[in-house]
Amino acid sequence: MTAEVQIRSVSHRFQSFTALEGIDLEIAAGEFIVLLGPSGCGKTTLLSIIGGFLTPSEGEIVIGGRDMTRVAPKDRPTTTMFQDYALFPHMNLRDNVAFGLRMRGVGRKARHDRALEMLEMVGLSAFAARKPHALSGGQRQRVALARALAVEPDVLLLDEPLGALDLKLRRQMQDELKNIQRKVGTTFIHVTHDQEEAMAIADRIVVMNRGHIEHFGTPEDVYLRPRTLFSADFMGEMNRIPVRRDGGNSVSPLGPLPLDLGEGLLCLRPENIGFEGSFSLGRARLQEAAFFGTHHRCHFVPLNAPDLTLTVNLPQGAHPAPGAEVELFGRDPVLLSEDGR
Amino acid sequence: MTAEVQIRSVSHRFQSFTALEGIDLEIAAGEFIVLLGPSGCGKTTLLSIIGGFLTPSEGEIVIGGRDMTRVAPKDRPTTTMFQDYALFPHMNLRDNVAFGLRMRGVGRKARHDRALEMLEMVGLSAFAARKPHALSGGQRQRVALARALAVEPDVLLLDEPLGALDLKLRRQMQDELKNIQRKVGTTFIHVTHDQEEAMAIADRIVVMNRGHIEHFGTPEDVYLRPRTLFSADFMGEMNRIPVRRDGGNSVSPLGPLPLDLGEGLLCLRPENIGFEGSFSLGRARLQEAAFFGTHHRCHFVPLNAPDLTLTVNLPQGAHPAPGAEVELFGRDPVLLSEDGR
Amino acid sequence: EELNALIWCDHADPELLEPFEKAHDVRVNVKEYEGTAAGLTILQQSRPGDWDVMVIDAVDVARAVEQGYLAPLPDGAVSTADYFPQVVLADHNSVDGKTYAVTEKFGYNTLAYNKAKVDPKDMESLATLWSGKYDGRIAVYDYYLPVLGLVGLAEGIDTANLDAAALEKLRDPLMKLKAASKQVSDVVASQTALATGEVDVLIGGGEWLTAVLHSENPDLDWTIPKEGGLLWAQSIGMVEGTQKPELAIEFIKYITSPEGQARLATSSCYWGMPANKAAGDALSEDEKAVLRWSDQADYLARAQLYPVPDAQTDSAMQDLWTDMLQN
Amino acid sequence: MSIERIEKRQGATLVAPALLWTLVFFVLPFLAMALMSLSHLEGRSVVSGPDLRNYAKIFTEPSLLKGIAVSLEITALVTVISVALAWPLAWIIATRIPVRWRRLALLLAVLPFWTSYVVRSYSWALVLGEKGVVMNALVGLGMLSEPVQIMATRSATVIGFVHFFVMLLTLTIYSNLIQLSPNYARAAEDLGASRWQVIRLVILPLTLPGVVTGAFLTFVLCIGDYITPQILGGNNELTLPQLIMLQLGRRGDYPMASALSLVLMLIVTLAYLACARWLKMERV
Amino acid sequence: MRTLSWVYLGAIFTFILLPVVVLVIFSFQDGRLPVPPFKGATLKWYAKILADRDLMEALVNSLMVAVLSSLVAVTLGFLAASGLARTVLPGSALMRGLLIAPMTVSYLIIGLGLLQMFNQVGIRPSLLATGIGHVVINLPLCFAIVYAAIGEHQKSALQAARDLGAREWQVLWHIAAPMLAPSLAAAFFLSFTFSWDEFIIAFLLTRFDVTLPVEIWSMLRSGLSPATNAVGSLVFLVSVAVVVTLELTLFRKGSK
Ligand SMILES: Nc1ncnc2c1ncn2[C@@H]1O[C@H](COP(=O)(O)OP(=O)(O)OP(=O)(O)O)[C@@H](O)[C@H]1O
Ligand SMILES: Nc1ncnc2c1ncn2[C@@H]1O[C@H](COP(=O)(O)OP(=O)(O)OP(=O)(O)O)[C@@H](O)[C@H]1O
Ligand SMILES: [Mg+2]
Ligand SMILES: [Mg+2]
Repeated sequence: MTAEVQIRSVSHRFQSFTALEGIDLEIAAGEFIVLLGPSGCGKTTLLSIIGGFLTPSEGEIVIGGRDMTRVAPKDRPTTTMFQDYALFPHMNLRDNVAFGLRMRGVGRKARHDRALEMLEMVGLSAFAARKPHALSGGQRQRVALARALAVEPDVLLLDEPLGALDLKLRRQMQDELKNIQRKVGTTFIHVTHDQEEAMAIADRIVVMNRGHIEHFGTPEDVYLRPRTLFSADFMGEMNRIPVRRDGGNSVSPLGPLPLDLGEGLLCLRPENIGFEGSFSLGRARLQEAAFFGTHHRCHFVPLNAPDLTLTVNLPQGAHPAPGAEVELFGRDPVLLSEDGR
Repeated sequence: MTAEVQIRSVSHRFQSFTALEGIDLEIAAGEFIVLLGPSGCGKTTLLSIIGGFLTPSEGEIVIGGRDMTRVAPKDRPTTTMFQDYALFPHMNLRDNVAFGLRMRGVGRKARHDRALEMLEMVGLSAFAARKPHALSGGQRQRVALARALAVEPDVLLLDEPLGALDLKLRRQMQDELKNIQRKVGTTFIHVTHDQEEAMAIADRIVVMNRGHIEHFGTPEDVYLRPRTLFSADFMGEMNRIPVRRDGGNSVSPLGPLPLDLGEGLLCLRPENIGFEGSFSLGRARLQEAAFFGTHHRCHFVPLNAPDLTLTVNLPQGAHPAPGAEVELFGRDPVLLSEDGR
Repeated sequence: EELNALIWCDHADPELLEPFEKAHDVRVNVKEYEGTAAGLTILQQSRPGDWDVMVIDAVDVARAVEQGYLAPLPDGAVSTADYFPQVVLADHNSVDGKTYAVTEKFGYNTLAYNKAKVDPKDMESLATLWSGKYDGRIAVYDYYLPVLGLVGLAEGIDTANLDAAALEKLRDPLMKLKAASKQVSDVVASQTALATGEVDVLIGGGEWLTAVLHSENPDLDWTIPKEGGLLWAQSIGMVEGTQKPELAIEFIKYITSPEGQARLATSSCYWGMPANKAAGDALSEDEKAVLRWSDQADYLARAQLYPVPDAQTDSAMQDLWTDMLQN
Repeated sequence: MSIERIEKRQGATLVAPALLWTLVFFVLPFLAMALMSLSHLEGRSVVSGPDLRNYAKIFTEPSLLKGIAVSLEITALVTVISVALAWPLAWIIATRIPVRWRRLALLLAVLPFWTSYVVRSYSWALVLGEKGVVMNALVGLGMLSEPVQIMATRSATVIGFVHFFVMLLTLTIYSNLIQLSPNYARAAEDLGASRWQVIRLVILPLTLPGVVTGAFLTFVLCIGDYITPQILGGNNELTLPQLIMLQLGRRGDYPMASALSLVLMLIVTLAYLACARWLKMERV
Repeated sequence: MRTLSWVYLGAIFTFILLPVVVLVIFSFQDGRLPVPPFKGATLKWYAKILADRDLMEALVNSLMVAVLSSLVAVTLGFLAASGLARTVLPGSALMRGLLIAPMTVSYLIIGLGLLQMFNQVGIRPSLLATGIGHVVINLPLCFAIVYAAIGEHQKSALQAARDLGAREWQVLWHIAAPMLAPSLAAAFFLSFTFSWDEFIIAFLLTRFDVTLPVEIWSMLRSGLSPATNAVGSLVFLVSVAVVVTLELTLFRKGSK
């Protein structure tokens, strides 16, 4: 019902194009892993390699301790849930969900019972006799999940399962997915390019870029302590302030900073700048502000560096007036080197 | 170049289905208005009525003081920017932008100059000879904007112009849209179902639901002082606590509240609950927490009301531990009546 | 200038038309038709002036005249002095003493066969076809008039006596014939079958079918059995309402002239005897041999004309024929 | 006037020419023919009806009834065989052939489309004759001691038809297959289905609409065709179109030809109703 | 499964290509009959048909009818599709059904009906009549192709053009036609093919100005001859050349 997955120096080439390069991952049994990255970075390729739809050019895939690199999809303890769900349109929900069991030779009665049970779990047992086209997007997604889980895989692979849903439904399905994963305990490997989604559901996030792994860690790790500029930017907005070392102090265009940092880019998220914090960023003038509900999104121009603009999310309560000059403070600084590593 | 728009008790029916009911709006010249509401609430219908693609079943549309209810789209001082941009794929950017002028009989030289000027404004003059398919989504959006503005409409109508863009690009284009509107001064009426987008760009927001207007006001108004339960919910997550009046005090399942409210639902946004605030909500136990980057999303169960769950967004810095019992405080309370009005 | 002619396929041969076109500087437009009924329907659907000349079965001239589709030929326009006397067919070509058409070509519907595979002696009697000896090697030419006529001859009924009552007697032998045969087919298919050896005997065939294949396969032959054969004769006439009577007459004159007759006799679509004996001078000896020029006296004596059914009998004949096809 | 009314008027103006054309040159002739079928031929002239003599004759005259039966049998046989042959071909091209060879394979599969239609039947006559290439080869290879007759039999007609419709169906089924998300097959395989099971349980049912649309087209074109049975089938048994042409060519019997045509159309209509559920004619 | 696939492919391709190959080979037959044995190669049949006046005229007639009738069919189909895609007219479904209906009717019936109607109103069989018949059979096809090509995206582009001040004909000419150009081309190409190859309607509705298929038919009826093979091969080779050219130029661009 669950298994760990090891990916050992996997590379993959399509003709001359290298889609994956030296991927190493150790995934524990029962973890909820999210592969996150921009379009074309190789997420689907990696998932296909784990699911057995592609054989990697190099490296191996070990699932539950057994080498699976060259095993056909149907003989792996994995199932894949496809982005377009790939529900069989000519079968009703029950038959869709029971399909995998039917292929395993489970008797009619038994597999129907099991299918209904799975549909029950995703809250769709009342629709068992419907065809997929009579369902909404969110409902289809749940059927696909039920179908994939009905065969009790050790590892469930999900390729952008929420990609086709609108924002609200998406957030709701995230919670459901997470709950179901907890309930069944199966290892989930989930692909997305939405970093909010990734943070909301992942135990650990794999940030990918151009075929390699930029960062592999918990959501906090990845968001607050990004390893690379790419992953810092990808996880959310980021102010970048170049800093140099000068004696014991750090020097930036804003003036000297009371921090002991090396040479590189000081990265501060907009919500980590404000009227209080662990270190001062000097005085700045508010150029423009817009109300965003949970916060005001403000653009400040530091008095010392009129060419820079700092994006700052101020809490709801604050009422900044454009043109006002205030002192800004920072929190949770991260220093990354210029070349992105 | 700009005009005010009056919508006077407009209703619209498709066969037996009422898509709009008694819509009244006074839009000032040069305003940036956003029509916001869930899918199917009638936003596109209203926009089509203003643009002249539909004639309302009842009521009238006055633009710049003249009754336009029955005037064809091409004879109105409006242009519409369509959700899919509707660029002409067989014409290059210059010809696309110049199309409206060509139809108005403007000479070749004059219209090309004007088109290049408009492309300049949206930063695409270098691509004037390209065809639309050679552009990215965001660039196409800008061309559509240039084309719509080239004919110098008094009112620009935009139907979910950012709907097809991914989140990051969307936020960026919002800023651009707002800037351009400021520059040209044209009245913009913009449709979206993304409330963040609405708040980011609108001077005033029209919250619509099932063919009628729920709220018409500034972003702050709509977010912080919603008039109806619907608009409260639609603008973001909301905790609802039923309250009764008991003598001078308000009584809720959490216990008595030190507030002078009437009978109804006390609405509190997740970010307006925390460890400090203007009034106490009593003690509660943290059930579950997830890191969302800018905040931790937490579910608290009040000790006095184990059936209720409060959703609370705690700032990044806080490190709550599940199971901990803390006292919660509220800010900015809004009381709405049960029936949603 | 143009001349519109409703014809059979032998008149479409450019070798035949070109000399006339050159001589008169006209263009001859031709439209082929199949069977008299179809030809008359075409005329019925046309307007006066659409057509100038028409080729038609000699025996059906009266039928066309009766419906007013043919115009009388001026006296002495065409001379039949040099004709084989048996094919002048004055009774058929004239009505009420006026001549409406003139015979131009004739031949026989009888037995065609491959002499390398068939004993020519067997071909001396139609009865052979029902004897079982050649079962599966017979083809039937798909035209009801001559074949019914031949079946009639085999049953001892003259074509002239082929009426509704007589027809019933033919049903049985006809069905037996069908059972014994490999195919019932049009000209091309019959020709092909005979030429490629798929069948060895064709009932309804004759010189018109084997002659074009002679150079290819000299074994293809034909004969008139002792019961007799059917004489086919086609006539050409002027269509009523033509705007160009002079040209039409000129064309008819050309076709019946020795030169025209020779070309028509050896036309690419099918060969046949020229009605005009004088054409013999324009034909080569080989051609004449293939046409059996010297046997004509005997053949003409033994052949009978096509049956001339009235509308009712014609319909019954066609029904019988369709039944046979579908069996 | 409201904007919608103006729109509708302009829309109607655009549709009008095509609609008018269809009414004048399709509906009207059809009515003319229906009217004609109610008269009959007496002797050699048409007696206008209305009467049902022709229809009465069609349903009592064995040769005509047999024509209907022959047409139905041939058409059914052709449709079934063509689908059975075309599906695997389309499937192989869509899934087994590398992408860059696909268009070439498809082009090759429909190459004979570009011969003239009349010539296509004729060339089968050359191939299938007793002296044709096939018999020559079979006898030469010793697989047959003696040529068997195919030409001028129903087999020849069926082969000629199947040849044409395999090409047509390959195209429609291929375009259907290529539009299917590859994930259907992957999902089925992932859930444990064997190759055959994937095809039988998933791909085949999913192509049903395309197959039915193609089969219906086959039906319509096949049952109404004159050339192929005429050239290949000989006159050993007559199909409905051959009977219709016979009425025209030999007898000039337009009323009967019209009546038979209406019967033909009735058959097609019934076929249409039978598979209307899966048909997407607008997407042909 | 792999070998099975290849075996099947080989067999079915043989079946499909056999008649064409035989046709072409025996067009060079140096003998009167285009059946085995092959008696040696000659080009005389090609020379013969190229010199055949009727055949060449028929070819020109066919081209003319095909081009003109396809143009009319595409134009009518395009206008109708634009009109129906634009708004929901009362009876839209019925109109669509009516426009599509000829597709489900055998050509023989269409030809026969037209023949009878033309007879009654006194229009003579001619190339014009044939062309009218070909428009009838191709109109549904053109309509369906163009109608299917007008998606939401096209519709909103047309709306945009109107919004920007274009009159109806300007919308059609400047926007709709160029945007739908690929489908219009496809519709034209298909119509052309069907008209070019159509026999029965042309057979019933022409007199002496016949089209190529009718001319070939009468060639067939006057006997088996390698000349017929030569005509067939010539038409085939030219069509294939055209198709391959199109494939390499027009459709390559569209298919990527
Ligand atoms: N069959 C293939 N042949 C050649 N290149 C391919 C193939 N499949 C994928 N690629 C390339 O490999 C890279 C990675 O593709 P992949 O589908 O894994 O990206 P992805 O991260 O899933 O992107 P998306 O978020 O858009 O789905 C892409 O640049 C893609 O163009
Ligand atoms: N032509 C029509 N005929 C019938 N009902 C229609 C028509 N157009 C729209 N409606 C209905 O009117 C309602 C409002 O539609 P409208 O397109 O204005 O919604 P919307 O707010 O723009 O939604 P979305 O965000 O999905 O675009 C919907 O319920 C829709 O189903
Ligand atoms: Mg992907
Ligand atoms: Mg809308």
